[in-house]
Amino acid sequence: MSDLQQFRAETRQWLEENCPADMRDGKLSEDTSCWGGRKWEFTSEGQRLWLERMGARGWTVPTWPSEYGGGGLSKEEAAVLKQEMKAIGARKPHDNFGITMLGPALLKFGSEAQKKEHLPKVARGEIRWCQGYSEPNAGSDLASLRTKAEDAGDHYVVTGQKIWTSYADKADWIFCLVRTDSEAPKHKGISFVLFDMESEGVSTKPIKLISGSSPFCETFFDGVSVPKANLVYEENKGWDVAKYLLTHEREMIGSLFGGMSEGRSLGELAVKAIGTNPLGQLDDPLLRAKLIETEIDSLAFGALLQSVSDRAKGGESLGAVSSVLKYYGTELNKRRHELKMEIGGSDEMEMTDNNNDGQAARDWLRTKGNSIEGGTSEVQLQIIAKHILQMPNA
Amino acid sequence: MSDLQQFRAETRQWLEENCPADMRDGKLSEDTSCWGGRKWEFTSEGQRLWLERMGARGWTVPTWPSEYGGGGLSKEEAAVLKQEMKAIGARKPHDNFGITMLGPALLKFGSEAQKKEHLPKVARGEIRWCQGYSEPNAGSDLASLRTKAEDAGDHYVVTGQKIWTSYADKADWIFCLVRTDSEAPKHKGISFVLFDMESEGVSTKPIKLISGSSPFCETFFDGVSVPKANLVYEENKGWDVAKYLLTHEREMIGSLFGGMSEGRSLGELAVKAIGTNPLGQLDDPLLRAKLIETEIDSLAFGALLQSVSDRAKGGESLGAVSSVLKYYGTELNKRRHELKMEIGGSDEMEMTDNNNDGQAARDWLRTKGNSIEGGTSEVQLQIIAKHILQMPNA
Amino acid sequence: MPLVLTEDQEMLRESAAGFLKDEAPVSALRELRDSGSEDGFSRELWAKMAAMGWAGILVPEEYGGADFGMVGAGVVAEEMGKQLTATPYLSSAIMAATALNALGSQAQKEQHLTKIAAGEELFAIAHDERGKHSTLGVALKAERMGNGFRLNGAKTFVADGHVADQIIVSARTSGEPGEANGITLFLVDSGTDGLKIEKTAMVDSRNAARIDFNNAEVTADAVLGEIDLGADGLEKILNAGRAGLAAEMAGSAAQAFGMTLSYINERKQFGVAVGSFQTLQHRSAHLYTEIEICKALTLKALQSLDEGAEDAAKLVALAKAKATKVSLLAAQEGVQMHGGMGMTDEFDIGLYLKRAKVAGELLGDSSYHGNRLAEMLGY
Amino acid sequence: MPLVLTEDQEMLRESAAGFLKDEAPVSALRELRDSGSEDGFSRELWAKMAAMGWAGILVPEEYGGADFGMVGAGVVAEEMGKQLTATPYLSSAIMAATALNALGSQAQKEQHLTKIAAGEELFAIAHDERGKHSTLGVALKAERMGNGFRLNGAKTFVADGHVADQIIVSARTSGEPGEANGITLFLVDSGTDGLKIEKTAMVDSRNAARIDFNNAEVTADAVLGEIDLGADGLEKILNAGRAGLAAEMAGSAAQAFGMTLSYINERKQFGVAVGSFQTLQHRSAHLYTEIEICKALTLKALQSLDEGAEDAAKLVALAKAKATKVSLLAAQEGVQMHGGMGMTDEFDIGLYLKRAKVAGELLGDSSYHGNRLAEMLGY
Repeated sequence: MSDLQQFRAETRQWLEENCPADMRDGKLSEDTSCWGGRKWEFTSEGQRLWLERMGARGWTVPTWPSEYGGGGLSKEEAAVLKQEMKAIGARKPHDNFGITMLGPALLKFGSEAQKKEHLPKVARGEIRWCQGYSEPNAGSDLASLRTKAEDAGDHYVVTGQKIWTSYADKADWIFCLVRTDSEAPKHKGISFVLFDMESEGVSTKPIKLISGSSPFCETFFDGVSVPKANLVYEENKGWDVAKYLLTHEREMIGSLFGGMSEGRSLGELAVKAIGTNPLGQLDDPLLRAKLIETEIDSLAFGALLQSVSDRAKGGESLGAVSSVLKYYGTELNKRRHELKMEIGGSDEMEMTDNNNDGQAARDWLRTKGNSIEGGTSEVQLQIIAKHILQMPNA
Repeated sequence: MSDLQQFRAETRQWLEENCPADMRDGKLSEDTSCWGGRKWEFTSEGQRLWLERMGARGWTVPTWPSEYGGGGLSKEEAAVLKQEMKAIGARKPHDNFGITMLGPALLKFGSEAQKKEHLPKVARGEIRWCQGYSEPNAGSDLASLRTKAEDAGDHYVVTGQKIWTSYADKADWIFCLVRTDSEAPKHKGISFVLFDMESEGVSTKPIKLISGSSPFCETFFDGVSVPKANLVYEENKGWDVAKYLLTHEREMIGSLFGGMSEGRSLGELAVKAIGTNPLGQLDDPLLRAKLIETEIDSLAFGALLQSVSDRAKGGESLGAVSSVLKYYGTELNKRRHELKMEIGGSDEMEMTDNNNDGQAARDWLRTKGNSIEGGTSEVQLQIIAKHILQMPNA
Repeated sequence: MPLVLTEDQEMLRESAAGFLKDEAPVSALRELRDSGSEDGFSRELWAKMAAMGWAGILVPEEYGGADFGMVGAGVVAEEMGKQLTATPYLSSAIMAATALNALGSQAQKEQHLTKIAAGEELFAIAHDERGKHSTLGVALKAERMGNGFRLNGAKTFVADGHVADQIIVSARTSGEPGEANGITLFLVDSGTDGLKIEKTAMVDSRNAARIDFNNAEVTADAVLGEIDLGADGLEKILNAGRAGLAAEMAGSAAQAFGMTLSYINERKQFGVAVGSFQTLQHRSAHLYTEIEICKALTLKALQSLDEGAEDAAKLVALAKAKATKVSLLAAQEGVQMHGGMGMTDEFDIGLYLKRAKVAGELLGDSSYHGNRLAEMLGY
Repeated sequence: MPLVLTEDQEMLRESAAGFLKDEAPVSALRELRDSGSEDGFSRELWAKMAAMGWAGILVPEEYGGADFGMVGAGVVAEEMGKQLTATPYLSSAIMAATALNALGSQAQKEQHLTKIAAGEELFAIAHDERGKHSTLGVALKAERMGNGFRLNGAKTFVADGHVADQIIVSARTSGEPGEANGITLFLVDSGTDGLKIEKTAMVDSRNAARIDFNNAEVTADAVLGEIDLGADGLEKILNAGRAGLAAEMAGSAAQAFGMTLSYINERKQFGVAVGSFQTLQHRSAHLYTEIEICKALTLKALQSLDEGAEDAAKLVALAKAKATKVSLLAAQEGVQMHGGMGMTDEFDIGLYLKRAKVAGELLGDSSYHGNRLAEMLGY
């Protein structure tokens, strides 16, 4: 038996023994996730146990080095773990911006002390992180940020305002872009700092979205004291960290839509809702045409995702290709949800109890943000034109 | 009987007596037109007679004043004439850039002498005109033209090169934009002049298009002498004349597509070529969907054309609305021809005798120029954004 | 007829625009939504509109109406669309008035038209029975019972259903769903025994209801038009609604575009106005063109109804199909061009998106009318 | 299998790219066109390609082929697409080889595969009978006559029909057009009595022919595969062709885009490079994305054929549908972005437009494959 086979056998057994029954329902949505942190209220004892057990092994972050609380697994082992979890319908034990965003940043740019300090807490779900990038009136022009961090000897004094901070009202710590040099041109003079959301001078205000939910906040900093030890990488070089993470984020968002081509096709949904004509075709030829056009693009996009992923596995560096995925994936997702609404018709437009409180409509509305957050579609196209196609500046 | 009724009766009778039999086949295409001029070879005695008789009454240009060879008709009378001609399937007796372009320019900007000199010849089809606007490497940037007219006392000496001159090789005279002040900023310093294509120093070279035909030429001027009497309007103010004509041209091109919504629908063509399924629907549901989407847009655009035309009749000045018509009409026409090709499939792609030498394919290719000539679609959109929507400059 | 408004119609537009801007701006819809208004519209405001002649905009003068025709009705609908005004206008003033004008007996007209014009009686058209609209897909059963009928079945997506005093119900007295023959229209008092009316909150915060009919009994007087032969009348009612709705949507599209344009022309990014970016300029110019087309087409459809033109049904289908697409495009582009702000409930553009989707579905979406058009055109 | 080329396939691509750029650039197609070449391709060039192993790219090694599989065949097709190279590659090397591999008797294989690999025998697939492609729409009649068959009917849009030595003909031995059962494939010598082969100049200047069958008699040996049961084999042949063509079109699209990009980046207007206009940048970026998707999808379809994957037919339909749309979009955008120059025969972009339209139609356009896909997906 190869090492990997043995690992698989052991993993399977461990999961069988340790994954609580109610964590095996295969649910992977944002709503059913465990986000962890100081304020987290577990939805069940099973959810608590599952985080505790997986966190203890570092399997919440399987490929992080074990000295930082990670699982220390190889890519192949991590893939096996994922497969075995999927096989029993295990939920992810833990979702956290600390896992998806801060971790990669610290692993690449953080000091040894910072890694030791922050990563294990992320792994065990003790600290929930949020991201402080966007500012009012900046929008896609991230680098024009105005939140300033003034040098006060051993610490900075941070003053300013962020917007679109995901769940800032529920997070414990923030990783944040601040301006440390107001003279320097836009991209220079920015630093990447970490601080506790319970620091004096921090306040948050949830933003109500068109979908009715409030996953984002406005976040205000009024003279927040941030120890210099919490500066990641070098002063005025925060843009490098941010850029690295942005690319990372775009790939993530893009590949989120990779799952699109799986599961029930739009056509199946439509046949169920609308029925077929005597020729066996969906009984609305124009809707059928729209569906198949979109399904063609979805399935075709799936091939690109696979190709990019396989090239990445082959060691190819992707760079601006993440913008290709982000752009197309989010636009496609918007089209798919428009069509889902059309399939359901007025039934899906009701916001009533017997309609799951209009979840389909809320999802539809939510997709409109996909092509705005993490860099608008327009910004992605600009990146492709500039960095891949090398088209001339205006 | 009202005056208009009497006019109708008389017109009907005159047409009945004077329109030759072979000019009553209802053909209105570019190919069957009589373009007139010194080099014109009539395709039949009927064509010759028809031009002669209509020209003598000024009914080739019914609304021009009779002192300039026009018919001197009111708008209402001209409409009656058109209806009566249509009723017997009469061809237009005469097509000429002199009618559509030069005439309006001279009527608005020309001196009395110029009108007396040139307009009657246009009316009688004695002189065929061409338009010298575009230059190589200028494209949509018309005003960057470099053909220069140097002042030589009582005449200019014109040197330079034009491109996209319609049928320059068959025309007798040209109306032409030239630069009379090379110091002035682009739009200033341009003049509008007329000259004989038989002048020394003029040569033409047809451009072969992707459709295989050569309706355009490159035209070269090598020290052509142009009397100053042939300057229209004022020196260095030619751009005003050109702008007026461009708007005029765009409306014309846009309304060319007004006829689209009439005649056989794409759907009818498709049913004939492809047949229907047992439900009576076109036996290609996806093609059917594309057809109806395009027909909806065509018919809807027809309403806008009518609305613009009715507003114009009410005395409203249209201005940049011509760009709206030009943009949408030409883009729509491209879509329609793509679909016509799809309906016919490979049959339409043959360039053989039994396929009218591939006329459908040639027409399809020709439409690609619609959204380029007379100002590209991109230029029209820019005009709409700037002049109608008043969006800020970059 | 020239495709322009007459002077009277132009005056009507101006007075409607002014009134709605003052009395029923978008903030009024927000208030209805956020206060959890049970009615879903303001009765006080509706009384004012009735006083201005809008409730009776299609009611003949002999019944106290303004008799402004469909073009006039569309002009007001378009202005309401701009402000997303929530009123029973489409159901009562347009569709019910059309129904009674076209099909009502002398008694029915006398009983209801005056009240409609006065804004005193509210109507709803209960027609759809599932999530997708269908003109002939009527299944709700009406069985003869003595001198009257007994209704059994369920209706959905009934605009203003839960506030209506009277409900016009399409029912099947013979034949099968999908067949024209066998459809009968009934005028049913909403207090009739056997009706269960449930308000359904829609994503656009406008009124709709599901209505169950459980052995609801009506007399023969309740029949509107002729028994079994209701399809033509039904089509008339629906077409008036579709054209009015297209006008509303054209108005919403124009307004959504206008507010987007103002936003991008003012908002700065990378040091310049966002509206100076060429891509947004071209997309705006395209959208403007589509909206102009939509407005012209809608007017043509309204005119054709007033003229009783032969191609009226075709033009109405065209107008509803086009308005559905254009208003959605305007709202989608609006949200995207607003950027993150477009995703917040604080900005109005999201409300236009929601209304575009619901209004698009109401009385048939672009696929539905596209399919019908292809059929009318013989393919 | 990872969705990337293997090292061997990568090498094949490089050698193909280099060879074609030198020996068969776009100007070669122009020359064939302008000289009025009767063959429509260069036999000398084809011999060179055969020597490089391309004619036998799908032929097993025992018959002298390179046996490179569909991925390899697609790699070469993609490079040919870039240069618009006119060769009998699709008909002979891809479709005919696939036919003989899958259906040929030992005798048929021995007789033809070696010659195909050597580039000595040219094939054509005579299948379509009207302007629109249809897999099962076979009407051409094959009646039993003694030990053989008599063929009557007409084929159209037969690529390389007038230069082919052998013609694979789909015929109906029973059943009705549209039915799978009753289709039989025949291998017919082009010199057979009763064949009338007429070259049809196509708008893309590539080879095609109409072929009339007037009592053309063939022996039972001419049957390729089984009588009446030819539909599956036919589908295989067509799918190989469709995937190969999709690869060709992906190449054409990439090249058309590349030359457009170079043009707009160099050409100046209003004092700046046209390629600096934001609208053109965004449209270019979108087009680039579509082309990348098209390339990935095509490779996936080719791989699935090599693997005999269950979803191969679906992936091929997808790839042909997508490639048809993307290559047309690339050519349309190309012409528009070239401005007036794009309309002249002097520039190459127009040739890509013509090829995109014809290749899009060949073996089924995007509507055809879209309809098939919807059926495969159960709606």
